[in-house]
Amino acid sequence: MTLTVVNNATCTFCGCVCDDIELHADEIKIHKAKKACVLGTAWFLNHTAERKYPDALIDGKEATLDEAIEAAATYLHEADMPLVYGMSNTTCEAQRECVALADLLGGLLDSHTSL
Amino acid sequence: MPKSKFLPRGRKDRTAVLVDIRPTKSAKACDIFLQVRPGKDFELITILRALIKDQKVSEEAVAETGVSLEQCNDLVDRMKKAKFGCMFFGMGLSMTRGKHMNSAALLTLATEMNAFTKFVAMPMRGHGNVTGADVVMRWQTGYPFGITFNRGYPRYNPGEFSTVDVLVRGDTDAAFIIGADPGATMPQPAIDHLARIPTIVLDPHITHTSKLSRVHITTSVAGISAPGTAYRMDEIPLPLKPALKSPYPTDEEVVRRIKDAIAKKRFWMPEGEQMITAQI
Amino acid sequence: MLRITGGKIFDPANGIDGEVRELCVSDGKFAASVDGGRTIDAAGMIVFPGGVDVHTHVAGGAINFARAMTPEDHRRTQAFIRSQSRRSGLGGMAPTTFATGYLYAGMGWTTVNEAAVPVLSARHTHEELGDIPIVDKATCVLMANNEIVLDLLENGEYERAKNVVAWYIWAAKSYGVKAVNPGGVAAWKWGKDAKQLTSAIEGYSKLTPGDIVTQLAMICDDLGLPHPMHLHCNNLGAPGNISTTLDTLQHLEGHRAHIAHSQYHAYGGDDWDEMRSETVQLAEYFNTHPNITTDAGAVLFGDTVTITADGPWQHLLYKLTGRKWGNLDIENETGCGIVPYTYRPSNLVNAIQWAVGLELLLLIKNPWQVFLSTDHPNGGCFWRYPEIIQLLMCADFRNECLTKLPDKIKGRITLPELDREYTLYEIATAMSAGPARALGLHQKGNLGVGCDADIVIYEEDDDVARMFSHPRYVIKGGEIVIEDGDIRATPDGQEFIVKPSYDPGTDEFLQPLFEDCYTMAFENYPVEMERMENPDIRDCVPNS
Amino acid sequence: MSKITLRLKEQPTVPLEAEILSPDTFAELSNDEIRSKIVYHGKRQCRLDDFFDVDGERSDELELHGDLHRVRWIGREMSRGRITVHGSVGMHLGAYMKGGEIEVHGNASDWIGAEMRRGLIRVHGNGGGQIGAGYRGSLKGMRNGTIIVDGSAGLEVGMRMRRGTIVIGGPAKDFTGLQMKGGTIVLLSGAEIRTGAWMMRGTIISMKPIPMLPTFTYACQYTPDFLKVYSRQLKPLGIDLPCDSGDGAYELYSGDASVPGKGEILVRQAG
Repeated sequence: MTLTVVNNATCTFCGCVCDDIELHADEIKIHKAKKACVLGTAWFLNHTAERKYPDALIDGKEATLDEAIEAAATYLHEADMPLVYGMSNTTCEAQRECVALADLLGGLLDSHTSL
Repeated sequence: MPKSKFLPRGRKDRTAVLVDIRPTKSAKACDIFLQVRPGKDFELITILRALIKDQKVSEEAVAETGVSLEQCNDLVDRMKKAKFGCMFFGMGLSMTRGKHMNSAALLTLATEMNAFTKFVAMPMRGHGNVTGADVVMRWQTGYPFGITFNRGYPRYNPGEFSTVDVLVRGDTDAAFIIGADPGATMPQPAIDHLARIPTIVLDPHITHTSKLSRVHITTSVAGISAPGTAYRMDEIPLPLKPALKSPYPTDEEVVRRIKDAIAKKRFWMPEGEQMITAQI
Repeated sequence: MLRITGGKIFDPANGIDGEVRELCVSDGKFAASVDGGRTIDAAGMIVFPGGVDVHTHVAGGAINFARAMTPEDHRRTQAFIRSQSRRSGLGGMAPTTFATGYLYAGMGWTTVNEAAVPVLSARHTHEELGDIPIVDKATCVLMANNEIVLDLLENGEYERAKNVVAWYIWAAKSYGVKAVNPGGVAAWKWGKDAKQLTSAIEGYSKLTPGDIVTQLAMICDDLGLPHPMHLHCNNLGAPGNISTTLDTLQHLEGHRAHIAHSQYHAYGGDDWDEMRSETVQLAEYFNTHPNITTDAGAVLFGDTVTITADGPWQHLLYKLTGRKWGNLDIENETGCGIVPYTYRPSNLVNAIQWAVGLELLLLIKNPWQVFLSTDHPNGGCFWRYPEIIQLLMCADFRNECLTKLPDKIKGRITLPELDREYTLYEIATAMSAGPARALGLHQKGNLGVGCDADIVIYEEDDDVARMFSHPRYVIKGGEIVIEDGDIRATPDGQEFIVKPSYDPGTDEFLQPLFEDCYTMAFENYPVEMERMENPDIRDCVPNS
Repeated sequence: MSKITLRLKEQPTVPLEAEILSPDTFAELSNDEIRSKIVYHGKRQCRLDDFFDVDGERSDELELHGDLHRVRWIGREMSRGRITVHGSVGMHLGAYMKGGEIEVHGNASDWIGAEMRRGLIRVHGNGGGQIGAGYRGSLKGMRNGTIIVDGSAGLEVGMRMRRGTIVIGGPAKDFTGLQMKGGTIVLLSGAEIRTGAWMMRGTIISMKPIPMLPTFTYACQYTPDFLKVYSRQLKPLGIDLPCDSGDGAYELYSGDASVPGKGEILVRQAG
């Protein structure tokens, strides 16, 4: 089977964010991560494109994405002091949305930095 | 290490000094290893700050750090003679007793070294894109973390609005967790509070936090199956190039949809001034 | 669609000086006539084209670092409160992105030029600009300390340097070229500076700052960039730097240029004790060279934070103030220093700086050549521009301020001898039409048919500062964004960029050099077009 | 003028920001007006009487009852009058205070008297961290005034303080007197580590031995005359500061050499 190659891919495992990784992947998983360090290789090879988990869970039970989004929105909207936290393992685009969310909610906003 | 225009011999043109509480693999890769006693980093850096200014520090007092005055003097001498010095520091410094003051000590030392030569300092950030979170929060709110919007504009106070403190004190009544697993890393009282209140988790995996949450949504993995941008620890943004197609939506998409759903509900703040000049 | 009737129109681009005329707006642009839509009765009001800031620092790594350094200022400043549709923000010395848009629009400015973008952080700068609402944006990319460009100039490879500069502009999705302390920031990597235009730069055998000035100006002209080289001269802020500045201007050899924040470059005297204004000499140069423009970089008394790619100057300032200091290194492209600072009227040096900025605005005769700026945030915050307008329009007010300066200032400044007062027409030129033309943005600062309907309407008021701080209406692209002091709408602005043509072999030439000395992959370096929010590619007209 | 009494009737579930709990706000208000003042329960704007029973009006003397550990900013920027609290209070007690007195019969949290300018704050229980400190990024902490905490204190007591007096009865944690620029801190039960770190000026007096940073130098053993002034000033507040040479002497340390600073740490010798 031929693998697709992504050149100069970026590794977000640690803060170094190396951007010279050569990834060899099929539809499901990455088979090779050339130039990545031990940690980076493990990071790339451990993720797959499989549907391992349900789309969403509400109170531990499987739910649709739409239901989960509405439930999340309701909980956050009703809270007197909601908290938005984390944002390490995600993109800047998502981070911008998170700050916008905290701003809209009038809540707390914090990242890993404060730990 | 790369060879460069100004350092043509690469590694040979550089001096690497490691300061740690035990000899690690990195120690072998360095020219000099200084073994500091656990919990004495702040003292050692403060001594160095005094020594670069030719202030006297007693030999016995210095020795308590595990590093001798002679070693300190030698280090100061090398630092001053360097053409361009760079200090990297990690969580061994910033997460141990003294915390932000330990980092502040090193940053101050780097600043003060510029009276003699060129010096910079950089935190070795863990956790992928935590730098991006800092950068984004700064431009959108003016502050890097530890923020509240409860008065309708950003306010900042680490210790008051930082998550561990907020959770331990029980100061929040709903939590939205993304790209982190506090259920695995935070102190137990903080985790207990997360379990008490409605917690919502966005993550590519079912995490410890997911298990105590009311809502979990599975998302694609940044840089593997989700595109976007990440900031390197020196605040240089880099594009992400996913090699896989995820069956799950991206964080960005899900957060936006939650935001849009909330925007349809009643806005929480009563009409008032658009701009104020006296903040609390 | 919109009609504005009965207002006194000040439209220097079309020579209209206070005539009562009707303005019609359709599809965001001025039209000859319009059917239907809202009519604004502007009787008794003054109508200007929206302000254009030719030189400011509002987005990117440096200002974002300044934000992190000044939480104490964020706490004491204007706070914009969240509404259902509008983001919150904080003003002050280094405002947040959203507040930047609100504050500019709030005083009638609708276009801004972010004057210092390193290619490496261009992606970051554009992300921030995307979060500055209402105003349109342009950027200048830093070139005068880029080691690849400098090496080419050292080796006399002009053509290749021109291609590389063009490549960089497009890689950064930028609009123009900025030269900061040519050669000096590169030398700062060694803890050195470059103060003599004709001495070789530290680390180079023959390349001088003067060579960089001449050749970068020529490159900008040859590439036909709409905005000429944007130049921050060497030796900023130092007593006696007038000779460096005049020497620099001569090195332009007849090429177009915009000289940034001239105030910081017009000092005489050999040291701080002897420092004096040399604006008469500098203004004379501008008065006899109509192909160069400048902005004042005026200083206003009060707190601010200073940020500039001029690392050597910033370290000196830190040592002078003993306050906070931040310094950034942008690999082999440039660097940046950040120092909070308070300008005080009682401080002789600050008092001279204050006078010098105003003197330049008053001594340079043609308002099409000298523009309002504080080099935000360096000389003061942009939201204090109305104070400068008041100082320019009211000689009495100026004289009153002069009485608060130290006695020792006598004989060191020219300001007490100047009685010129700006007219509204001249203000409209210096805050809008002039900078728009210098930027090559012909659709801006112009109320003519077909131009962008960016308008600011003031209620006539004897209190000039009040009038200019609180426009009655601000209209951006035909949409009312400010009305009676309230923010009505926060549309996204456009970003102006250029794509100068370059030899397609430039990629191949650059890649190995790049891989030698950069820390990121060559392929990941240019900002992707799809990341740009509302880009507008403007034409280049190369010299044939 | 009678006093205004407020009793907490509803425990807030998240922090309650109540900077209006100040004599300056209430002095001219009727009971109805006081009841309708806005407090922030998390992000919700509520009436004061949603949380408190309010008796009295038009007074600059306030008496608060109840467990107020979630109530923040009590006495913020107050310039006159008196607040007495029977119970514990939350963060920022008396922050930016300009005058008057606050007395708490209970514990207080972080940032007691932060950046205060004048006035007296007395906490009979324990205090938190950053007492009399400067908020993040500020160049100066408290400018003047007095803060007395009978119990223990947290981190960074008196951080960047410029003038004024802080007395801590119980043990204080790390970084007491961090970057101090002036004023006096009296530690009746000593402190943990890094006391006086980076101090420029000012005096820290400890009645118990404390670990000393290596960048402090032992100067001499003596009983400074100025202690008599402090002693006289603190006596009416019930604090006994030994100042006669007969009571045993103090060891004087100076530092912090890393700044280099001219601060003083006096450590009382068991006499």
